[in-house]
Amino acid sequence: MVGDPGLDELYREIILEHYRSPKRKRHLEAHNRHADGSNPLCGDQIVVEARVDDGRVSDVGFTGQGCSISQASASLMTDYVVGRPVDEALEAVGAFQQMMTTGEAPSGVDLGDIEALLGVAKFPVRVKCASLGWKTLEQALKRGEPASEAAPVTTDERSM
Amino acid sequence: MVGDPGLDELYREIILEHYRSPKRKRHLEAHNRHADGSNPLCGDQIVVEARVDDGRVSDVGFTGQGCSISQASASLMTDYVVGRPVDEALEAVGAFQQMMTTGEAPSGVDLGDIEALLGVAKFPVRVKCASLGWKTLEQALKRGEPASEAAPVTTDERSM
Amino acid sequence: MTIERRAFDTRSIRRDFPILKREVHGKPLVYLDNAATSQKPVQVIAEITRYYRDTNANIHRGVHTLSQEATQQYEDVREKVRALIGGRRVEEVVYTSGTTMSLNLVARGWARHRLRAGDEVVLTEIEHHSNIVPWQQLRDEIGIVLRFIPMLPDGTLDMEEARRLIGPRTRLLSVTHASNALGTIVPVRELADLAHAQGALVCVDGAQSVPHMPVDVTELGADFLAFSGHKMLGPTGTGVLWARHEVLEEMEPLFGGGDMILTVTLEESTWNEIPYRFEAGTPNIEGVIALGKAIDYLTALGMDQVRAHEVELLDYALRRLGDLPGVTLFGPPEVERRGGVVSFDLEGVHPHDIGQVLDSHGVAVRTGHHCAQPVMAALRVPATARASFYIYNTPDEVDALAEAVADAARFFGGATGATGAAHGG
Amino acid sequence: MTIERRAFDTRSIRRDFPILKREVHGKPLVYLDNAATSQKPVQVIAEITRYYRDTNANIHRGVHTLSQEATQQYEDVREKVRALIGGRRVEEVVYTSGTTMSLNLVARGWARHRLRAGDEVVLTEIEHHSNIVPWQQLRDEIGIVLRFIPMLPDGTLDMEEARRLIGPRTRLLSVTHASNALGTIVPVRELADLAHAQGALVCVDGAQSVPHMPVDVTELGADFLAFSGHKMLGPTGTGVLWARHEVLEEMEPLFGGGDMILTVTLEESTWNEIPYRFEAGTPNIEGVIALGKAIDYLTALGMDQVRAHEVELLDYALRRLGDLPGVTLFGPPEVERRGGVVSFDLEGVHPHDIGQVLDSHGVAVRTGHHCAQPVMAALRVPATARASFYIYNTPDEVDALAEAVADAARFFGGATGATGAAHGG
Ligand SMILES: Cc1ncc(COP(=O)(O)O)c(C=O)c1O
Ligand SMILES: Cc1ncc(COP(=O)(O)O)c(C=O)c1O
Repeated sequence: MVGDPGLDELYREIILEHYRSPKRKRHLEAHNRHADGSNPLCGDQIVVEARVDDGRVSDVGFTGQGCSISQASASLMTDYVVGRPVDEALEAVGAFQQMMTTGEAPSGVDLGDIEALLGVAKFPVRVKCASLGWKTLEQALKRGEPASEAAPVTTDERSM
Repeated sequence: MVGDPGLDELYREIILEHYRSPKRKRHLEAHNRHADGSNPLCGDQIVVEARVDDGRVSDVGFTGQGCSISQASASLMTDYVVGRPVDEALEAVGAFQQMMTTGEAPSGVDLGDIEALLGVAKFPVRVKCASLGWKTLEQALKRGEPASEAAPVTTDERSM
Repeated sequence: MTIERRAFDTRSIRRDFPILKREVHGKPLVYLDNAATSQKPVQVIAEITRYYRDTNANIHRGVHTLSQEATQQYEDVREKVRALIGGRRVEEVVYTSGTTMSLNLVARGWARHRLRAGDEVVLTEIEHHSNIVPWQQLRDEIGIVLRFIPMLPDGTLDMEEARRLIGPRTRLLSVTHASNALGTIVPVRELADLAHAQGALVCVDGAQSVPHMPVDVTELGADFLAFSGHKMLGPTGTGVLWARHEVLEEMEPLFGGGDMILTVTLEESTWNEIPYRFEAGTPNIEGVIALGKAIDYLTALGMDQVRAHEVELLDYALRRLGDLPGVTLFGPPEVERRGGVVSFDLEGVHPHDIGQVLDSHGVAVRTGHHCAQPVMAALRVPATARASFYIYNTPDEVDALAEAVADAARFFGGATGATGAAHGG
Repeated sequence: MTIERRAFDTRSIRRDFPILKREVHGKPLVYLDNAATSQKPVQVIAEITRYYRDTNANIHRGVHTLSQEATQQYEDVREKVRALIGGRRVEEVVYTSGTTMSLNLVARGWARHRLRAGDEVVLTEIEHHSNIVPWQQLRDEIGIVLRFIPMLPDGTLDMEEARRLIGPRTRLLSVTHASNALGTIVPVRELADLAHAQGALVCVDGAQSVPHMPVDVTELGADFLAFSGHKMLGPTGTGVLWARHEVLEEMEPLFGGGDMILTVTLEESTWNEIPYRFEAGTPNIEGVIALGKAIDYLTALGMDQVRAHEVELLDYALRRLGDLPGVTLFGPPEVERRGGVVSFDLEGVHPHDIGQVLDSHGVAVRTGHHCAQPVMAALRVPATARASFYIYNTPDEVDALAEAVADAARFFGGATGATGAAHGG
């Protein structure tokens, strides 16, 4: 049984703020990582673009459409990861997923404002919305640079 | 809703007698009409063989296996039709079917002992058993002589 | 505002639906998700209990009393279905597990054996996925060609284009009678006449019409009609494929198993007669029997009365929601041309968020693509919110809906732009 | 005679089954047709009522509270099913409408795409029609070759012949775990090892085993397991296809529609993940949820206790019926090698007539070919009478059965010969 959590548990003020004025919702021309994500059941779509320099996320941006939860979550995500090492960013993705599954603040990692999304765990159908930006970031970072993505083809052509 | 008819309504004494000592349960060597019938759900099988002379059923026989109702009904059927014009035999088939559907003795035709099968109408799954012999007889009689059954082929071959 | 009540007594109808006494988040439940599934009256619920306590047995194969009673109760429902939709013979009624299965049966049982590569099947852009995907699967398998009658901006079909698309290569027209996403009532008869003139057959998806309005297969010009029990007061896992008996005779059984055969040897099998050859295995016995009670319930109300009631609610809802700033209504504006479905969106608020706020008011609506992604694509929206009505809904509930939508607008006030891309695409 | 009762308390179990208080022809109902379908305990019946009164909504697509609750209740049952049969992951549990559909899904969703002309599928002579006909249909379509492991006169399989038949061309062994016609428990593991050694997969028809004994897919060596809800205290219209997730990933969806897709455009669609891609359209929601209660009920009793109870009844019934003059018992004589099913016939009395007389005593048995015509052909009988047991049956009911059979013998006394052809053929 789902409990009876109130709307305010889901829509904390900070979430509404990030929804109304999302951070880094823009193309990042200088990106060297990117991934597309979607949640067809809701019609949510997102593109995450990131710039990684020396193993560190120097900038990130997202574009797309979605509900308040997916937009705010993506916005909060960008706030958190900018300036952090890739490892830490990926660790945060894991911590975030854990938070969504357990409904508890993750141990070990301090996600700061992001913990405002804790209430989402009580709304199982919204977990997918909240996770979209994070999963897409994860994919972008794990996939590595576009060059390495297309590397085998290039390498073959050059007969190296 | 099915009513609550007793066993004795189904198994009248005369039915049990015909079951125990079926009439004309034998091959009719001299037949000029025949048909096979079966009721796969129950495993009932029957072969009806008849001799028609001058539009009259001069003899009939049946072989096969089945429950008491199908056996007794076939036996009673042979009693009724032997010696009657084909028209009358076919009319009796219709009257019998009507009796099975309505649960009432047919008007117009006096089926005699066969009306002991009236109670079967109260046991819907047994109606198929009771009807098997009759339907097979009908097929045999309507189909006509074996020669005419194969007639088109024969005629073509002879270019007549 | 109040709407004049006639013989149709919503108050006493509501007493038959125990779930309507339920509260959600401390508010009375306002159930407006009827296009997804309907609620069930005590008559239907009690029938299932009665069946389990009194009758329960497997059908068709038993001489014992319970089995005979179960068989009779199960078979009796075919006649109720036939009468409801104006079919000619009871054996034209094939029980399935729902509309989806019925449509798949048409695709794989009939079309797969009757159509050849290059033959055309005409669909529309407003179909539910269950009347699109089976045809795409069949296209990939045997090379039929799919043609889609396009949707106009108001959610109706482009009939001029329809006349062009339905041609000599058309072998089947498969079309919804009423759209679940927009409410659009399709002029099936007009399309059917075009199709029949080309010698094509006509399959009608009645999932959203049979529960809500009088449907007569002859008047519609249908050769096949598919619908679900659960959207018309009956249990889930029940459905019907009706087809003219000549067409059913042409159809191949899809599934092998018990009850659909006459004889089985290790080498080969022979099929039972229609409709049984399409009903393999133990069916949803208590579901079908309870569906019979659902049909009784609707028939007692009168399908024309059901329709009239929904038209009133629809009319009122279109006005109430249309008056709210920021609300866009989708679908045809005329109530005569639509079922009791109102699809809408609210500027700056994603449908998911509308649904969430409405839920906190106890108002249950559906949000998303409604299994009609091509409609969403044509409307250039990611999703919509959808309220859909049935016999137990009231004008007060429409008021509750409108107030909850207004609250959602307030709650997310000023958040325009955030979903902007949705409308821009 | 009495049988010692253990923790398994039949008397209190019987109180949970309201139908057992029913009378038939003025006699207490003695329900011995459990292989056809089981009766339902109040826990299952009440769950359906509760669902309709409290929760009813369509699943997977809604943000509103009812829809979320319904989804969760529906999904929770997958874990119960998984635990019951020892599957590894919940997503290995595909809901179907019953065993027949599950087996057809294996034939058309897996085999049709994985097998080529000349590939061999090994079945047995004791299969239910639902594990024969789909394979014949597939043979006619793509030219696979069917091989049948023959039955020995005692109803067990000819294992020597099995070792010959399962060979390098074998791609699938599809076999029943327990025969519904004779009770025979098949040594599935032994056969599975033979099949796996040839690189073939193994599909198990668990319709008569999952409800009656502990079943563990790993111990069995099953790659697929099919069973029905209605034979295990649950509603009709419910069933399961379990398959190893690697195998499910290889399987193609059979039906197109809602819920089984990720995206649909007019041109093409993409499939949802397992198990959803196999579950098109609105499923039997309340049926599945009630099946969850049925599993709870059986699990609380313990499947080993269920089996032990049935073995006792079986043992007693074989002795009681075996003592009656004119009775022939079919199937293996050892209770360890058979499920709670007693198939028999009575000299000079057709099974239909046995069934009829038994019914007049309130005793419900099945008569006929039990959807296993090849078994009847092998036994050279047109049909048999079959009593089958479950958790609520008692030794007293076995006595009632034996007395009714004796009465049938008296009733038709001296009528030998009339069905003689049956045994002669
Ligand atoms: C061994 C066996 N397999 C398959 C089936 C078919 O099950 P269902 O009719 O529930 O699909 C049955 C039930 O009759 C059975 O006993
Ligand atoms: C128009 C239409 N067609 C088909 C369906 C599919 O019905 P079901 O899910 O009952 O198979 C629906 C229900 O969602 C529908 O609205």
